[in-house]
Amino acid sequence: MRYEAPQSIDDAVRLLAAGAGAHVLAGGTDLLVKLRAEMVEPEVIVDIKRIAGMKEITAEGGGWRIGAAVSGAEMSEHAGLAASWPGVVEAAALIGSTQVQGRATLAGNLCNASPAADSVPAMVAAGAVARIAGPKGMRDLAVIDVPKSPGKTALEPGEFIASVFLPARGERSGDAYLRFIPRTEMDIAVVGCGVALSLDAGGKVSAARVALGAVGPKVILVEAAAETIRGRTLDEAALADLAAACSAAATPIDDKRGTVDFRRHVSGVLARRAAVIAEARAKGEKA
Amino acid sequence: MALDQTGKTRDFKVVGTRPNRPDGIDKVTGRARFGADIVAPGMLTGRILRSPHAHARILRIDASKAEALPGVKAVVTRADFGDVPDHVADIMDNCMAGAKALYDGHAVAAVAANSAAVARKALRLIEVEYEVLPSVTDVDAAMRPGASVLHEGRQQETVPGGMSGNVISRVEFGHGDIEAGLKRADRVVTRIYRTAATHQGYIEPHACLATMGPDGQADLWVCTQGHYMVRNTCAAILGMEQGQLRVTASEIGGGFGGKTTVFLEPVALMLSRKAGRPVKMVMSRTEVLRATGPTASTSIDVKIGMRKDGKITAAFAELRYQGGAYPGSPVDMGSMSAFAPYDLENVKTVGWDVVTNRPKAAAYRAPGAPMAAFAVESAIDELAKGFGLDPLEVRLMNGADKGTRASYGPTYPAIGLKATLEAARAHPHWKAPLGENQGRGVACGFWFNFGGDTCVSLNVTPDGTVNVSEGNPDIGGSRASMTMMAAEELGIPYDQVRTIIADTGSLGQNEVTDGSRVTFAVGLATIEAARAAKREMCRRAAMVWGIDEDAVEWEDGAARPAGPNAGKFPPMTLKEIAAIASNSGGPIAGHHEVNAEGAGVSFATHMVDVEVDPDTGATRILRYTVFQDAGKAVHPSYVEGQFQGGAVQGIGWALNEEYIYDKDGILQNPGFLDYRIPVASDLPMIDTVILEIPNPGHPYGVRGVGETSIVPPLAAIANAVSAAAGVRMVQLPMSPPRILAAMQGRGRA
Amino acid sequence: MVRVRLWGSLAEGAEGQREVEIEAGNLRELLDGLGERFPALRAELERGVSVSIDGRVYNDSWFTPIGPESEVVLLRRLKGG
Amino acid sequence: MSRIHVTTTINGDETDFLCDAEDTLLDVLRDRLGLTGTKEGCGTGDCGACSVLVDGRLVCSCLMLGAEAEGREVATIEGMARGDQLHPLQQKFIEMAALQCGICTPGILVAAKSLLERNPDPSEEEVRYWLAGNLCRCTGYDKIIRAVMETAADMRRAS
Repeated sequence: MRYEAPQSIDDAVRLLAAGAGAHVLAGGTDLLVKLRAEMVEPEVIVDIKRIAGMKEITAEGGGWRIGAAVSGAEMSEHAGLAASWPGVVEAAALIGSTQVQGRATLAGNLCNASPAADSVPAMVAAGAVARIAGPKGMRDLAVIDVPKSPGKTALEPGEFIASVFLPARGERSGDAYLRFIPRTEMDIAVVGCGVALSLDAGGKVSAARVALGAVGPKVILVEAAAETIRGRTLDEAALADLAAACSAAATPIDDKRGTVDFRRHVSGVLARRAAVIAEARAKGEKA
Repeated sequence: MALDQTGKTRDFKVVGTRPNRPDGIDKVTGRARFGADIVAPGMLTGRILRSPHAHARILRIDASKAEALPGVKAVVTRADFGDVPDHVADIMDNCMAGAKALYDGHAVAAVAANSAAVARKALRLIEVEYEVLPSVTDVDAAMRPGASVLHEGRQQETVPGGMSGNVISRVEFGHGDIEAGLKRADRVVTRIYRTAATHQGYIEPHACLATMGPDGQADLWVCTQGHYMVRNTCAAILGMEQGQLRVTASEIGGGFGGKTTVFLEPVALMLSRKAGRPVKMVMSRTEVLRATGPTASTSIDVKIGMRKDGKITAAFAELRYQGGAYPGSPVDMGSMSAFAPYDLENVKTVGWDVVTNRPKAAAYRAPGAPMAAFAVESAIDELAKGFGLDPLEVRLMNGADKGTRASYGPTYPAIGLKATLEAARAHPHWKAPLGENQGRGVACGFWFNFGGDTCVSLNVTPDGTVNVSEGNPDIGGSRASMTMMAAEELGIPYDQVRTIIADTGSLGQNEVTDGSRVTFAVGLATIEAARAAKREMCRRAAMVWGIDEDAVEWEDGAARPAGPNAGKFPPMTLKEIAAIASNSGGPIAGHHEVNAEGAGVSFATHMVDVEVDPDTGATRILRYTVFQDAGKAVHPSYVEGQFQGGAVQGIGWALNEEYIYDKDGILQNPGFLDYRIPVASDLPMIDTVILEIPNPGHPYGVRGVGETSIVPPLAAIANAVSAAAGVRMVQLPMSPPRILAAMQGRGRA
Repeated sequence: MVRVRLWGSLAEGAEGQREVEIEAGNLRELLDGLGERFPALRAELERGVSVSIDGRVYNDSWFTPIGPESEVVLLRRLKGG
Repeated sequence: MSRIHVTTTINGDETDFLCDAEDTLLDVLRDRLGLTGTKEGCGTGDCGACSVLVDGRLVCSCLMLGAEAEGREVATIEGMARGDQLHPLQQKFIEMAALQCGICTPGILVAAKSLLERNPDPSEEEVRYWLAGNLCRCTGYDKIIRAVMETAADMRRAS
């Protein structure tokens, strides 16, 4: 195995495109676990942290571009980003321990393609777009289209995610992400739910995106859930409908972390709770 | 050895204070050397190949490709060990599989190589041909006739005919007439309780460094709870004389019973013997979980009858424990301890020891008792609540006391159960208000505590400071306790004594650090060693003064003439006597070797408040208080630490920890990610109340405290969760899906 | 004579008696006497037992004296963590 | 296979070492540099026993390659005391019996020090969540949390 730390995107792409056995290293919090378990045996590891811009969070068109090597801790410490997309930042902040926060990245969480990735439902709810560097140059792909199935992404050989873009947050808008874990920390999500919504001047939901994690082979954007609350005030009846739509949309499995029944039920519970937080944020309340 | 000055409280000077531990600085600076921190010149890395099957016949092992790999210095399989004595045969088989691999992760071969990378590669070159057999990991399934049988011919004469060969033995305890007692009850609760297998979860994986020469002499450095046990076991397996194998205990990063046997050590010695080089082996966390010694999973029937005033009229439990791939689950301990806190006219327990395709259970803190207490204390709680009675009062009414004939046979001397219950009843926690979705639970627990073979040497240096050598690894601050007891006895300051853990060449046999025995038994031997040294120092002073040695006594760190008739001499301090040691016959020391008896049983009552989220079934521990009898707390901070640590291990067991096997017997969660031990943010502070009912079998009244603290929490939490959730929880862990399902099924069931 | 109490399943090896009397002045004589009188107990005795004498538990201490009035109870061999 | 030459700063000292590409920083610290105060409890970032600071950021050294340390500043438990002067956290952990076996202690001290540098007045909840990635199996965390809170209070008073 070789270790390379290219200084430019082009050099990184060249290394990645040279053979099938290349792996991208950003935070490394998934890759090093797989290396140790001998689940992957790369010929070359391409550390992208020394490429200019990879560790930066930059304002762009009212939104934020987050470099692929920005850690969760760096996101949490960025006041502007945290004010715009608190749900995404909190989702990233839920990944692992303080120690893992020092390294783990949004792009890595996305590329790991785990159905239970915490940041992915939040990014999907936020309408995030990944910028992908590759042999053919740069391309943008909606975050929801990046994971294909457990462990598989839409990235072509030689490609890597260079940044994630979070669009401008609209007026009277807010987002939230909640997950269920058995302990209070250090677990993989049994269910995750991201909600981003906008309110009209009257306080009714004008737009919404609701995404579920860990209840299907990949993140689920629950259009029916968004549909059911659009045009409504988030009263008890609307929240109950939202919860029911999410429970219905979940397609979970039984495994060591939870059961089908539990995950379906909790999908609704979390959607309801996340929507309440997102609504409060949209109203400018502290939540 | 009996309690000194029975009937009045001794005025201690050092015991009962909270000095800094002697190994503190090493452990906060990273200097302390644990198992994996030991190195030797020229050492190789040893690694183990493990079975991917839960149950399989090993048809062939071909290591020729691995042996040919450059950098590989030795390959070991079971064939290298040959025949071993019967008393270590199961241990041997567990360290390296023979005819069959009996669980997922069972060792089948090992290599030593000049780097970890080469060793890893070599393992993949070893070809093992398996014939996969049906497997069984559940205790009830393993008992069914027709279940795949692990061993032929191991069933003991205690088992009735016709049962599965996986049922190894049956035990029965108790007295009275259960049926007659049940007839007098106003209500009888009959339930089946189940607990999952849990792991001790020590943070330090097993590690050792072995070096063995062609002359048969060997040295082994190892993290273990008992290096004398390691010596004796390895010597038997390798056909060595015990005196030729010197074992040195490293610092130990947690054990809780899990390091009371061997896993890597005989293999490391064999690799070293074959390679002619030192070999270091360190387990990964995955190996620790797959292939060391978790505790038993259990299935327990309980039937208890109670009168409406709260009096228990009859109590019965049938306990089924699977202890993994070899006989010896802790079901006997569970059967003996199940009803130990109670004074019962009619009581009976029946225990079944069952083997399954899981790693062989090792001891885990009060082995066997927490599961039994979970079942019994849950049933008592249900009965008390059914009658609208206060669960503490019910326990006080039925509680064991001095003179009670225990359910396992003997009559108790002075014990502290009722003191813990009374302290619980008087504590503000008991009366504190609870909110919505919150519940409070209490439960009692018992543990036997042990003594056993123990050696201590105490040496007085020429400048009058003192070294204590003992043979039990210090797992939670025992060097501090020994230092305190030596200082107390000698009448000198704590900082004038230093205690070390001696290697196996330096002391006689020492029983393992287990059974909560160290502060009791090693403490007792330390006190006796100090007394022997004092006698010698009095004799030296008598020589100097020219008086009879009987006319000299030791007080406050000095020899003094005993009474006016002995003559008028100024006291000779320990330092003054040490200074003339050479002039008066030679170095001064005291030592004591004993099979220590008289360990006092210990009881605890735990109280816990929880909140259950009605939407998710998630449980939060809000408040926790431990009430336990310590006999005499030598270093109260470390007694509190034992109480707190045991309670939190119990919290993990109750709520989240479990071994999860798939249908093929493959462990699904061999890592700290999904084997979920409690993290700091899961917990509140753990309050402690130390009771001191002196143990009549120890000069200072000390009782072991380490194990009892894990016995009550499973039931206390189950009782609290059941109250909060409004439904009786009878299976551990009480994971959120299980609680939510129970709550959703409430009323329907 | 020493009266010794046997646990339930052990009693099966002693012709169903839960309490037996053995001529013994110490622990070794007690265990030897039990094995001689009840051969069916030998397997269990060889696997190891603990003995409670007047509420104090002993392992392997052969020469522990036992008085005629002592309460003697055989226990499964205790093991701890 | 050629080894990688890495130049880095460890506990303030410029240090260089050769490592294989797959060596983690933890492997390098323990096996190549003899800094065994940093412990391996799991090797997968789940226990925190291998906590170190890299450029001031708390990380698990088992989840970082040794080669990544090029040009970085690494701080381990061995650098926490100044000569014979213990860090206040180290002193308090001894005084308050905040360790039993001591295997998790180095990682917890490194993590706690990092917390107090960022937040000199943490709440109990903040301490508990900050340290959630540091498993301790002996203490039930009670005395650890108390020791961190008390050290923070002492350091606030002293400053």
